[in-house]
Parts: sequence; C-alpha cells; structure tokens
Amino acid sequence: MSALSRFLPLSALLVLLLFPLLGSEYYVGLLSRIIILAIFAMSLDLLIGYTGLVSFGHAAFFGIGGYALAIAFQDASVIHLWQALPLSLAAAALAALLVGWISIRTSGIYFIMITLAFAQMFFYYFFESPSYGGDDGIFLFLKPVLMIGSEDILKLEQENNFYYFALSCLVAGYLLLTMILRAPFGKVITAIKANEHRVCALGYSVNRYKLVSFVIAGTLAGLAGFLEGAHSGYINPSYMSWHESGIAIAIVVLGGMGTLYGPVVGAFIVVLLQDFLPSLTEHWQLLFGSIIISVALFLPRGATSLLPRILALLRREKSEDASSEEDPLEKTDG
Amino acid sequence: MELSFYLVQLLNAIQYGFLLFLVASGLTLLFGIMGIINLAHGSFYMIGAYLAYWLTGVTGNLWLGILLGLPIALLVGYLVERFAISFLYQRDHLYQVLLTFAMILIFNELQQILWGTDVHGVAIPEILAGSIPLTENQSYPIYRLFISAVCIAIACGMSWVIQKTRLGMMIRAGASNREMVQSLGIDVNRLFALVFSCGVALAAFAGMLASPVDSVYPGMGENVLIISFVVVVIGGTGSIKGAFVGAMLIGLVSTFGKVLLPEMASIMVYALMAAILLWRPQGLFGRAA
Amino acid sequence: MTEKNQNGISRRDLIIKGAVVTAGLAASSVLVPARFAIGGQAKVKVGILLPYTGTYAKLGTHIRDAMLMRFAEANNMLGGRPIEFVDIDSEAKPAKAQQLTDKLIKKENVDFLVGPVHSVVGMAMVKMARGNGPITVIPNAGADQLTGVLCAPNVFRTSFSSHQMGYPGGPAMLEDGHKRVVLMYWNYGFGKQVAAAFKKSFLPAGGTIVKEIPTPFPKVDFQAYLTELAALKPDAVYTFYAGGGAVKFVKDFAAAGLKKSIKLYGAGFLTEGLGAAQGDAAEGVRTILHYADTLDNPANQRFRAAFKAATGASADVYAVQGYDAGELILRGMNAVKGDTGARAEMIAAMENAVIDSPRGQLRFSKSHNPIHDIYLREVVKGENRVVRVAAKDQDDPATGCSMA
Amino acid sequence: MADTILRTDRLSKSFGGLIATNGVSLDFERGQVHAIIGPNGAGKTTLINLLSGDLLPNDGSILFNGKEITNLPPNKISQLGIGRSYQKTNIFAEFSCYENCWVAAQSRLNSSMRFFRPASHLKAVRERAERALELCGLSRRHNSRAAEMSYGEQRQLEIGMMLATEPELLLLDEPLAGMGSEESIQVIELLKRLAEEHTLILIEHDMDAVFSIAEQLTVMVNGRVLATGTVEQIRNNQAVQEVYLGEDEEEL
Repeated sequence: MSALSRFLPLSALLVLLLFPLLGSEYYVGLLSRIIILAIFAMSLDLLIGYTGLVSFGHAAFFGIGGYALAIAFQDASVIHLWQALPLSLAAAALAALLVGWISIRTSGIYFIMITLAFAQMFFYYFFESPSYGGDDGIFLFLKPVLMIGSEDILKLEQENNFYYFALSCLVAGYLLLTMILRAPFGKVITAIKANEHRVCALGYSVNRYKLVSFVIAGTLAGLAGFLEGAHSGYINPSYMSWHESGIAIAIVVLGGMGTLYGPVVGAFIVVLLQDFLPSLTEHWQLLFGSIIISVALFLPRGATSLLPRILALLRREKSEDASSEEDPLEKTDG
Repeated sequence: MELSFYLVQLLNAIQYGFLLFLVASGLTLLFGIMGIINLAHGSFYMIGAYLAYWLTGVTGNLWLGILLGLPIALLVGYLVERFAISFLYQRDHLYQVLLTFAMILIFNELQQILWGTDVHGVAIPEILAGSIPLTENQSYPIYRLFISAVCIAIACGMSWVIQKTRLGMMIRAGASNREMVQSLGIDVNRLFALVFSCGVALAAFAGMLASPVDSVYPGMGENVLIISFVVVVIGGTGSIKGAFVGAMLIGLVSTFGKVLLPEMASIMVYALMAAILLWRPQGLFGRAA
Repeated sequence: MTEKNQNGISRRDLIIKGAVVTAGLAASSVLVPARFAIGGQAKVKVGILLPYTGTYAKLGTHIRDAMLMRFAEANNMLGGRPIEFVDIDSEAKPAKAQQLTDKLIKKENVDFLVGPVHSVVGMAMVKMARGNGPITVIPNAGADQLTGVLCAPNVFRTSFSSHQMGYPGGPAMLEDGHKRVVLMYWNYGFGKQVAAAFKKSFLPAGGTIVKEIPTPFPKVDFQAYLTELAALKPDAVYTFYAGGGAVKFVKDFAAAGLKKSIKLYGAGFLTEGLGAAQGDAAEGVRTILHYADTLDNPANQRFRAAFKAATGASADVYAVQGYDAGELILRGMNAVKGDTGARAEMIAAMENAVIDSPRGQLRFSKSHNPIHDIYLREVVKGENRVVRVAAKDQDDPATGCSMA
Repeated sequence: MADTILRTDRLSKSFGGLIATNGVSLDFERGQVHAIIGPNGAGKTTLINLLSGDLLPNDGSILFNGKEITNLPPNKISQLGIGRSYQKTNIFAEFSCYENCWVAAQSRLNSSMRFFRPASHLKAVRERAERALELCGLSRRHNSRAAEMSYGEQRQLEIGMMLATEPELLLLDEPLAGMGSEESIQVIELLKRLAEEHTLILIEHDMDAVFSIAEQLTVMVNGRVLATGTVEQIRNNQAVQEVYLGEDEEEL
C-alpha cells in the first residue's frame, strides 16, 4: 500500500511530464488550465481540509493575483517574471492578511459568510471601479519573461513551455504544503480542525495559526491567479465571483479534501466534466449539479477516497486466493 | 434636495427592508433551527415567482395563483428535505454549502425546461392597482404598501408562533439543544421536515408576492440570495428579530447609499456586514458561540 | 497594439493552421495555399459559442435558430460544401470564455466562429481569434472595443456597437423637444459606453444632462433612483436596461407615476421582445434600435413568417442579427466557392457585402461593424412601431482600430 | 501562612439570570491536592472553567503565583503553567494516541510557527510527549487511533495531554467520570503519582477516591462555598453533613 501510494503520484507526474510530447496543443492548453485550477483548489484545501476553515470567498485572492499582474504591467513593454510574480504573491498575501485578520474572529456560518462578503467587496470594487477596466477587465498582450542576459529562458508564449512552468508551480506548491503540514505548524492546524477548543486549552493562540494558514492559502491562490492572468492574457472581475468560489469548493470536495492530491484530481474531474457534459445535452448543468449532490451525499471524502477501497478490494481477492490472514484494512473501516 | 425627498427615500428604504425580511426570514429559520445553510434559498424565491406567473396565467388571478402555488412550494421543500438535506444534519456546513450550491444549478435548469428562457411579468390585481400621490410628480403604488402590510403580518405571525405556540416551543428548544428535543419525545425528523418545507414556502411566497413588482426571469434568485444572507448574518442566525432589524438596516444603508454615495452603493452593504461582525462576531442578536 | 499581439503568435501556429496572417489584405492572396485538393466536399466547420443557460439564454437560442434557418434556406451548403456545426454553451461566463474559445479554435479547428452574446465573453473570444484565427462573426456582443481596439480583418459584427445604441439617441430626443435629460444606465462596460455615446451627440447639439445615474449591474432595485429622478424633474430620461432589468424598470417607472411628467427613452433593449411582460407600463416608451418588429419591408415580413414557422417563437432583433450572421458567412463562402483557404478574397467579399436584411440595408464599415439605419420606435398597443428613422446609415467611429 | 499558588477573590459568573458561581474566594496551596465537591449544579465545573479561562467571570479576580490572570484567554493561562482536563472527553479523535500528546507537548515550543523542518525531528517535543504517554500509562497504545481506544484509555489520554504541557497546576474535571472500577483504580494511582510533583485541583463525585487522595476539600452548594478546609475539618462540619447526608446521600 505505501509502496503503491508513493508510486501513484510519481507515475501521475511522469504522465503529466510526457503529455506535451503526445497531446495536441489544445489539450496541452486545457491541461495548463487544469493545473492552474489544481493549485487554486489545493490552496483552498489547506483551509477547508486541514485548518477547518470553510472559506466561501477564496476566488478573491485568485483574482487579486491576476489583477496585480494585469494592473502593474498592462502598459509595460516587457514583463519581468522576477518582478511580476512576487508582486502578485505579495498582493494576494496582503489581501489575505487583511481579510483573514477580520474573518478568523468569527466561526461557522459567520466565517463562511464574512469571507463571501469580502470577496463580493473585491468583486464589486473591480466591477464598478472605473480605474481597472470595470467589468471589461484588463488585457495583457505579453507573457512574463525571465531574462538571462538578453535571452528569455522561459519563452512562455509557447504553450508547451507555459505548461511546464505551470506544472513546476504545481509541484512546488505541493511540496511546500507537504513540508508545512509535516512541520510543527502543520500539526497545529490539523489539530485545530479536529478540536479547536482543545488546541486553545493546550496553550496555542489558535487565531494566529488560523490567520497564517489563511495567508498561506491566499498567497497560493494568488499564484494560481497570476498563472491564469499570464496564460490567458485577460483578467476580469468574473474570476472573483462567488460562483468561482463555489466551484472551488466543489473541486476540493469532489477530489477529496484533507489530502493534497485530492484537489488536483478534483480539478481534472470538474474541468473534464464541464468539457464533456455539454456535448450530451443542452441542460448539462442538471447532470453536473446531480453529480456534485451525489458526491456531497454519498462520497464525502471525494473521488480519491475510492482508491484505497479499490486497492483493498484487489488485495482481498489476492489474499483470498492465498487463503489469508486478517485484512488490516478491515479494522480501520470500522 | 428637500425634506420630502428624504422622506420618500425613507419609505423606499423601509419597503425594501420589508421585502428583504420576507426572503431572509425563511433563511434564518432554517439556519437557526436546523443549522442548515441553504444557498438554494434564492432558487426557491425564483420558483415562487415562476409559480405565480404560471398559475396566475392559468387561473387569471394572482390570489388563486398564490393559493395553488403554496402547496406546491411546500411539497418541493418536503422532497428536497427528505431526499437531500436530511442526510446532512450531522455533517459539516461545508457539505450543506456544496449541496445547496449544486441545487442552484439544478433548479436553474429545471426552471428553463419548465418555463423557458423568456422574461415575464405578472399583472397587479385590479383592487390594488392604483397608487397614492406622494410628491407633485411621484406617486406610490398601493401594491407596494400591501406588500409591506403582509410583511408586518408575517413578522408578527412568526414571532407569535415562536413565542407562544407548542410548535414554537419545540422550535426554540431544537435551536438551542437538539438532544433535549429528542429526549422530550418529539420526532425531530418530522419537525425538521416541517420547518424546512415552511422555510421553502416562505421563500417561494416572497417570490410570488414580489412577482408583480419584480419581473420574472431566469437567474432572478441569485439577485436576492446573497443579500438575504447578509441580512441573516447581520441580525444573527436564527433570530427573527435579528432578521427584521438586519433587513431594515440593509434597506436603509442600501437606499441611502445609492443616493448619497452612489459609487460605493454595492460595496456598502458588505462593508456594513464586515463591520458588524468585527464588532459582534455572532451578529446583532445571535447567541454567542 | 496589433504589433504587440503578433509577439504572441509563434511560427508554428501559422504552419499548423495553414492560414495566413492578413496583415495587408492585398498582398496576401499570393500566399493562399491550394488546400482543397480533395475537392469541394470537405465539410465546413462552423463553431457556435452562445449562451443557452442563464440570463442570456433566450438571446443565444434565437440567434442560433435564426442562423441555422438561414443556412437551411441555402440547403445547408456553404459555397458548395456541407456544414458541420460545433455548438457550445458559453453560459455567458467570462471566466470560461478562454477555455471554450480555445476548444473551438484549437481542438475543433473551426473555419467560422459565431458568437457571443455577452460583451466580456466577446473580448476574450476576439482576443484569441483575431489575426490568424477563424473568420469570426459576432451576432450580438456590443462592446465598442470588438470592432475598435480589438478589430481585425477576420472579425465581423452583424449586431451593433454600444456607440450605435447611444449616439443616435441625442438628436432624436432633441428633435422631440427634450432638452433637460437624465441619463440612467446599468453601471457596467456596455452601459457606460452607451451613456458616453449619447452625451457625445446630445451635449454639442445643445442638450443638458441634468444628472447621470449609473445603477449597479445587474441589480433591479430602482426605487431609490426613481425617487431621485422624480426630484430632479427633467424633461425626459435616456436609459440603458435589458432583460429582467428592463421589465422591472419600465414597470416601476410607470408605477411611480412618472410617465405623466417625464418621457422615457432608451436603447432598444428597454422594450425589445418584452411587450408581454411589461404590458401597459411600456405604452408610449420611445427607444432607438436598428430594428423594429413592424418594419415594413418584404425581407422582414418573409423573415418573421419563416422564423415563426421554424421555431414557434416571434422573431426579435437578436434573431435578425443571427440571420444576418448566417447570410454574411454565406456571402463569404459563395464568393470563394467554398475555398476557405482563399481567406483574403473571402474577407473582401464579406467586407463589401450589402445585405438586404430584415432590418433594412446592412453594410459594413472598414472596421467590420454594421452600418445601418437606426429607428426611433414607440410602443403602441404592445408593439414597437417605427416613429421615424433616427439616424440614416449610422456608422461607428471604430476608436483605436488600425483598419479604419 | 502556606505558599498560595492560586487565589480567587469574590469570583462570580452568571448566565442570564442564573448565578452559577457566586462570590467564590478560595486559596489553593502549592503542592496540595484540593478537591471540590458538591451536588450537581453546584457550580464546580463553572469554577474550573473560570480558572482555565474557558469562561470569563462577571466579577472578582484570579491570581496565579501572585499574578493577575482574571481575563486572560485559555491559551495564555495554559502557557503560564495551568493545565486542565475535561469532564467530557476532549481529545483529537482522529489522531493517534502519540500524536495527541505530541500536539500538546509541542505547545511548549517558543513558537510552533515553524514551517520547514518535519515536526518529528524535534527531539525535545518527542521526549516530552513520550514521557507524558508513559506517565498516563498509555505507552503501549502509542500508535492507536484515539477514537478506537476504550473510554477509560481516552480518559487517561485526556490527562496525558495535559501532562505533556508540563503544567505546574492541574485542573481535573471529574477524571473518573464514567469509568469502571478497574479503570478507576488505575487513574487514582496515576493521580497519586502526579500529586507528588504537582498541585492538583480536582472535581470528583467518587467520594472514596476524593478521600483517598485529597488533602484539602471545598464544598460548593448553589454556586457558593459552603465550607473549605482539611479533609478532617470537612468531615466534621455540621453544615456539610446536612447538605450531603440530608439531600444527596447517594452521592456519597
């Protein structure tokens, strides 16, 4: 099992690495979008799945990451990655700090709603403010470059290069979160999700940990927004709408919250469903909604929770052949 | 601007507040009693409006339309509770958010399949069709006053039910302590199914009542959804009084915001909510967690 | 700006597409590759990106149905080649526009791209299609930029620009004798552009804007603004609202008793196709639009009858725009006899097309925006009846367009 | 005058109209086991909650080692060296036994805002967690998921977590609640061991247990202190006998 669970992500990564050699440009672009969404969903999972904070306004930080890029560089003749990326991250982090500082004092439905309220404020600010393009949004006609001497070593305007850039961001984000979760900080936030009151009684100032978690998640969402802005060259307020926050929650839960690969799988599922279902019927949202509802009702740990069960089934067949000892997984099920 | 201008705006604000209360009261009921976050509340509002449009068309009379529509709304609520919501009482709010979010998608499609994509209007019934002159060139439709009156009646009715009746006693007990209600020998399942159906019916009723002054169009529920959540959260979930005060506050802030600070009008209600939660994290009349 | 965009296009794209960047139209015909050796029977792919869910669903359906009707009238042949449709629901969601456009262009390799309804979706779409993408026909989205800064040889519009929804309103109202006017509109891109265009003609001709009242989009709580309007006591008000907002506005306006003292004008969407929902409240409201149901020309009568027969619904301006989009594509394909490789000739043919549309004569400007008459209409007995032509051959300034 | 570790002065708390704790003034001495007894609803748990910061008093003050802690939040109070266990088992059910103690032990790091090194590399924390596990007698359940352990073991873990924070003063809210006699004996032994090095404030209904370990006793009735003193003094107190023997005999 542990050998397999190590093997699976690596082989998935290998497939992703080799994909551009086989797939057409369209699918490479589609995959880049999925990866961007995966980073976004992963950041939300840090809140929902690990810290126990159900944020319903996470799209705001995604949008801010994109807007920071677009606003600062809309008239620039060159976009240096080393300027643009830190700027986007900083903007998202700052926004998350501000929103988080106020929001984490509340809990339950109030937290859900106050994060929504902040996202709506950002949405309307960009939607109605005359300075940043209003609902028309902002175009970017250039891709960020990373110059070594006079040579751009990234060449992001090529779909394949962008894809690898996004993929490395995903891997970096994944590793970063894995590390954080293993570190003392990670232990504390998972404990907060399990039993906030007890964590406080043990002497932790819970709100500080929640806030830091919120800021990390917001920053990572900003990274995803930055990538989206750079990829599509077009950013507009609809990226911040509450629908997008809702879809992000759906991605996390569909894939499986509380695991880092869950949101990645979820991003694949949701994008591919949205790509495929409309070809079945004009009323495809009926199907899409039904799928989400079924998952919420019957598969609360998401699609990835099926994997251990399938593996267990396979094993059982094997072990029955060998007329076996007790199945170790049997116990944990009860 | 003269004083009369501000008085008329005050009237607008209060009237808007009443409408908001009508929608938000069902929402706060569901949350306060059942602990359910219902994002599909706006969809039920929309369903109400479409039912009113449809049944008024069939019967030729809004009152008959509402009378026939209400049982349908109750039934919809009952089915939704039995087949979806009832599975989620023990779960995290997250799943309620997700499930009811998906329901928005489903109800939007159903609306489109059943009633098409056109924009519709519902005529105001003859007896209430007139209007009362307010200023030299503006008058106030009687039907809007009628809506306000109905809202007051509902507010009074709800607080009477909750304060004075046995059902209200169960509801109050259920809100504070679910186990206790169960130990009193009350069938919580039935109580919750009833409450949810009533919540849905209230939202639908708001949609029906508002249909002659609003227009009936796809996606109309989403325009009221977020704002009614703001109302509920400001007032404190589960508090009818809170919903009323919250609705009035939002009515005032949004109406006078539009007049005095038009650039900030959309942001202001959310800023108000953030400020109130910063001051009182459980809302104005909410119980401290 | 065009030059900037070229940076984003790699050599490889050009080779894959077998298409030509039509920087200079005249020179390009030399480069046309002889692509259709197989003969004329390969299918022409028409990608459709329109909303079939959400607020704009009706617009999307009418546009599509009317366009398909036009193709059907031509036996579903374009320049001798059969048509294959790739129809995608845009949901009118800007956040998904890139992905869906990408799908049509890169995956489906469509020859023609028709859509969308929503202006912001349109911007995302046109940004990707302009230059070496498929021939694009916009059947509704009205943002000025689409045939302004974003204009491109391969992008056409059969609907209108925001400018054309505001500019003719000024003189029309002055001619009706309204000098003190309040502007009210949904505060978003399109609304703002309509208002700006209105002021451009109204102010120099001697009109006074008493106040501009932008209201939040897409909200429909107008009561506070109507009270403000009443207190301002203008001669008339010029508005931009559409769909549910338009129904609500017209009804609220009437219910507040304002019709007696303030004349209501607006861009045509205020009353277009909404007669049943608005009822008596709309009587007497005057709007400007490039179409009216009651237009008395043979093309219109034939079209309305055919649309009713084909779909069961009454035609409206959106259907007309879709019908003309079909017509425009037919003109282009017939001119090159189905050789989509002959891009320059096709574009030239489309650019020079003079269409006998249900709306009257339709031509195209250098920036590929429609040039058509704008009518002043008044609602009488639930019908939008033409009062007079408000602007003959209304053009668009195509601000920022390098082709104009 | 003995060495006072914790002092409350006219401490009061009411919920709505109900006064749960009414002007409680008590001194707790260092190194002693001080039990608080009284009938249900006497306000014992409320008192503990006030001491641990879970509730804020309406009136009065609390001094810990001479320092005012009245309005401090629970985490600050814990950091000062007051640990508490709960009446209702309050553990991280999905964590292993060891991880429960780990999180508790880690709270004594200067800061747990550490993002880069795996937590398992922190030697000091590991040792503290293991010591706590050993003290509460759960070493052999090291890797068991807390939710799967028996009720008695969960109660032991509850105490273990408190110990992992290495407190000076322990607040124990009915540590024996719901335990079988076998398990009770184990926990009483544990409490006795703890008493050697810590100050204990204990709420307990099991009078045999109370009399076997407590040195000081306080009796509360209706939110007030009825009597306080050594075990002997309380045994002989007339008022206590009336309350206890008269009304709540079964409790004894």
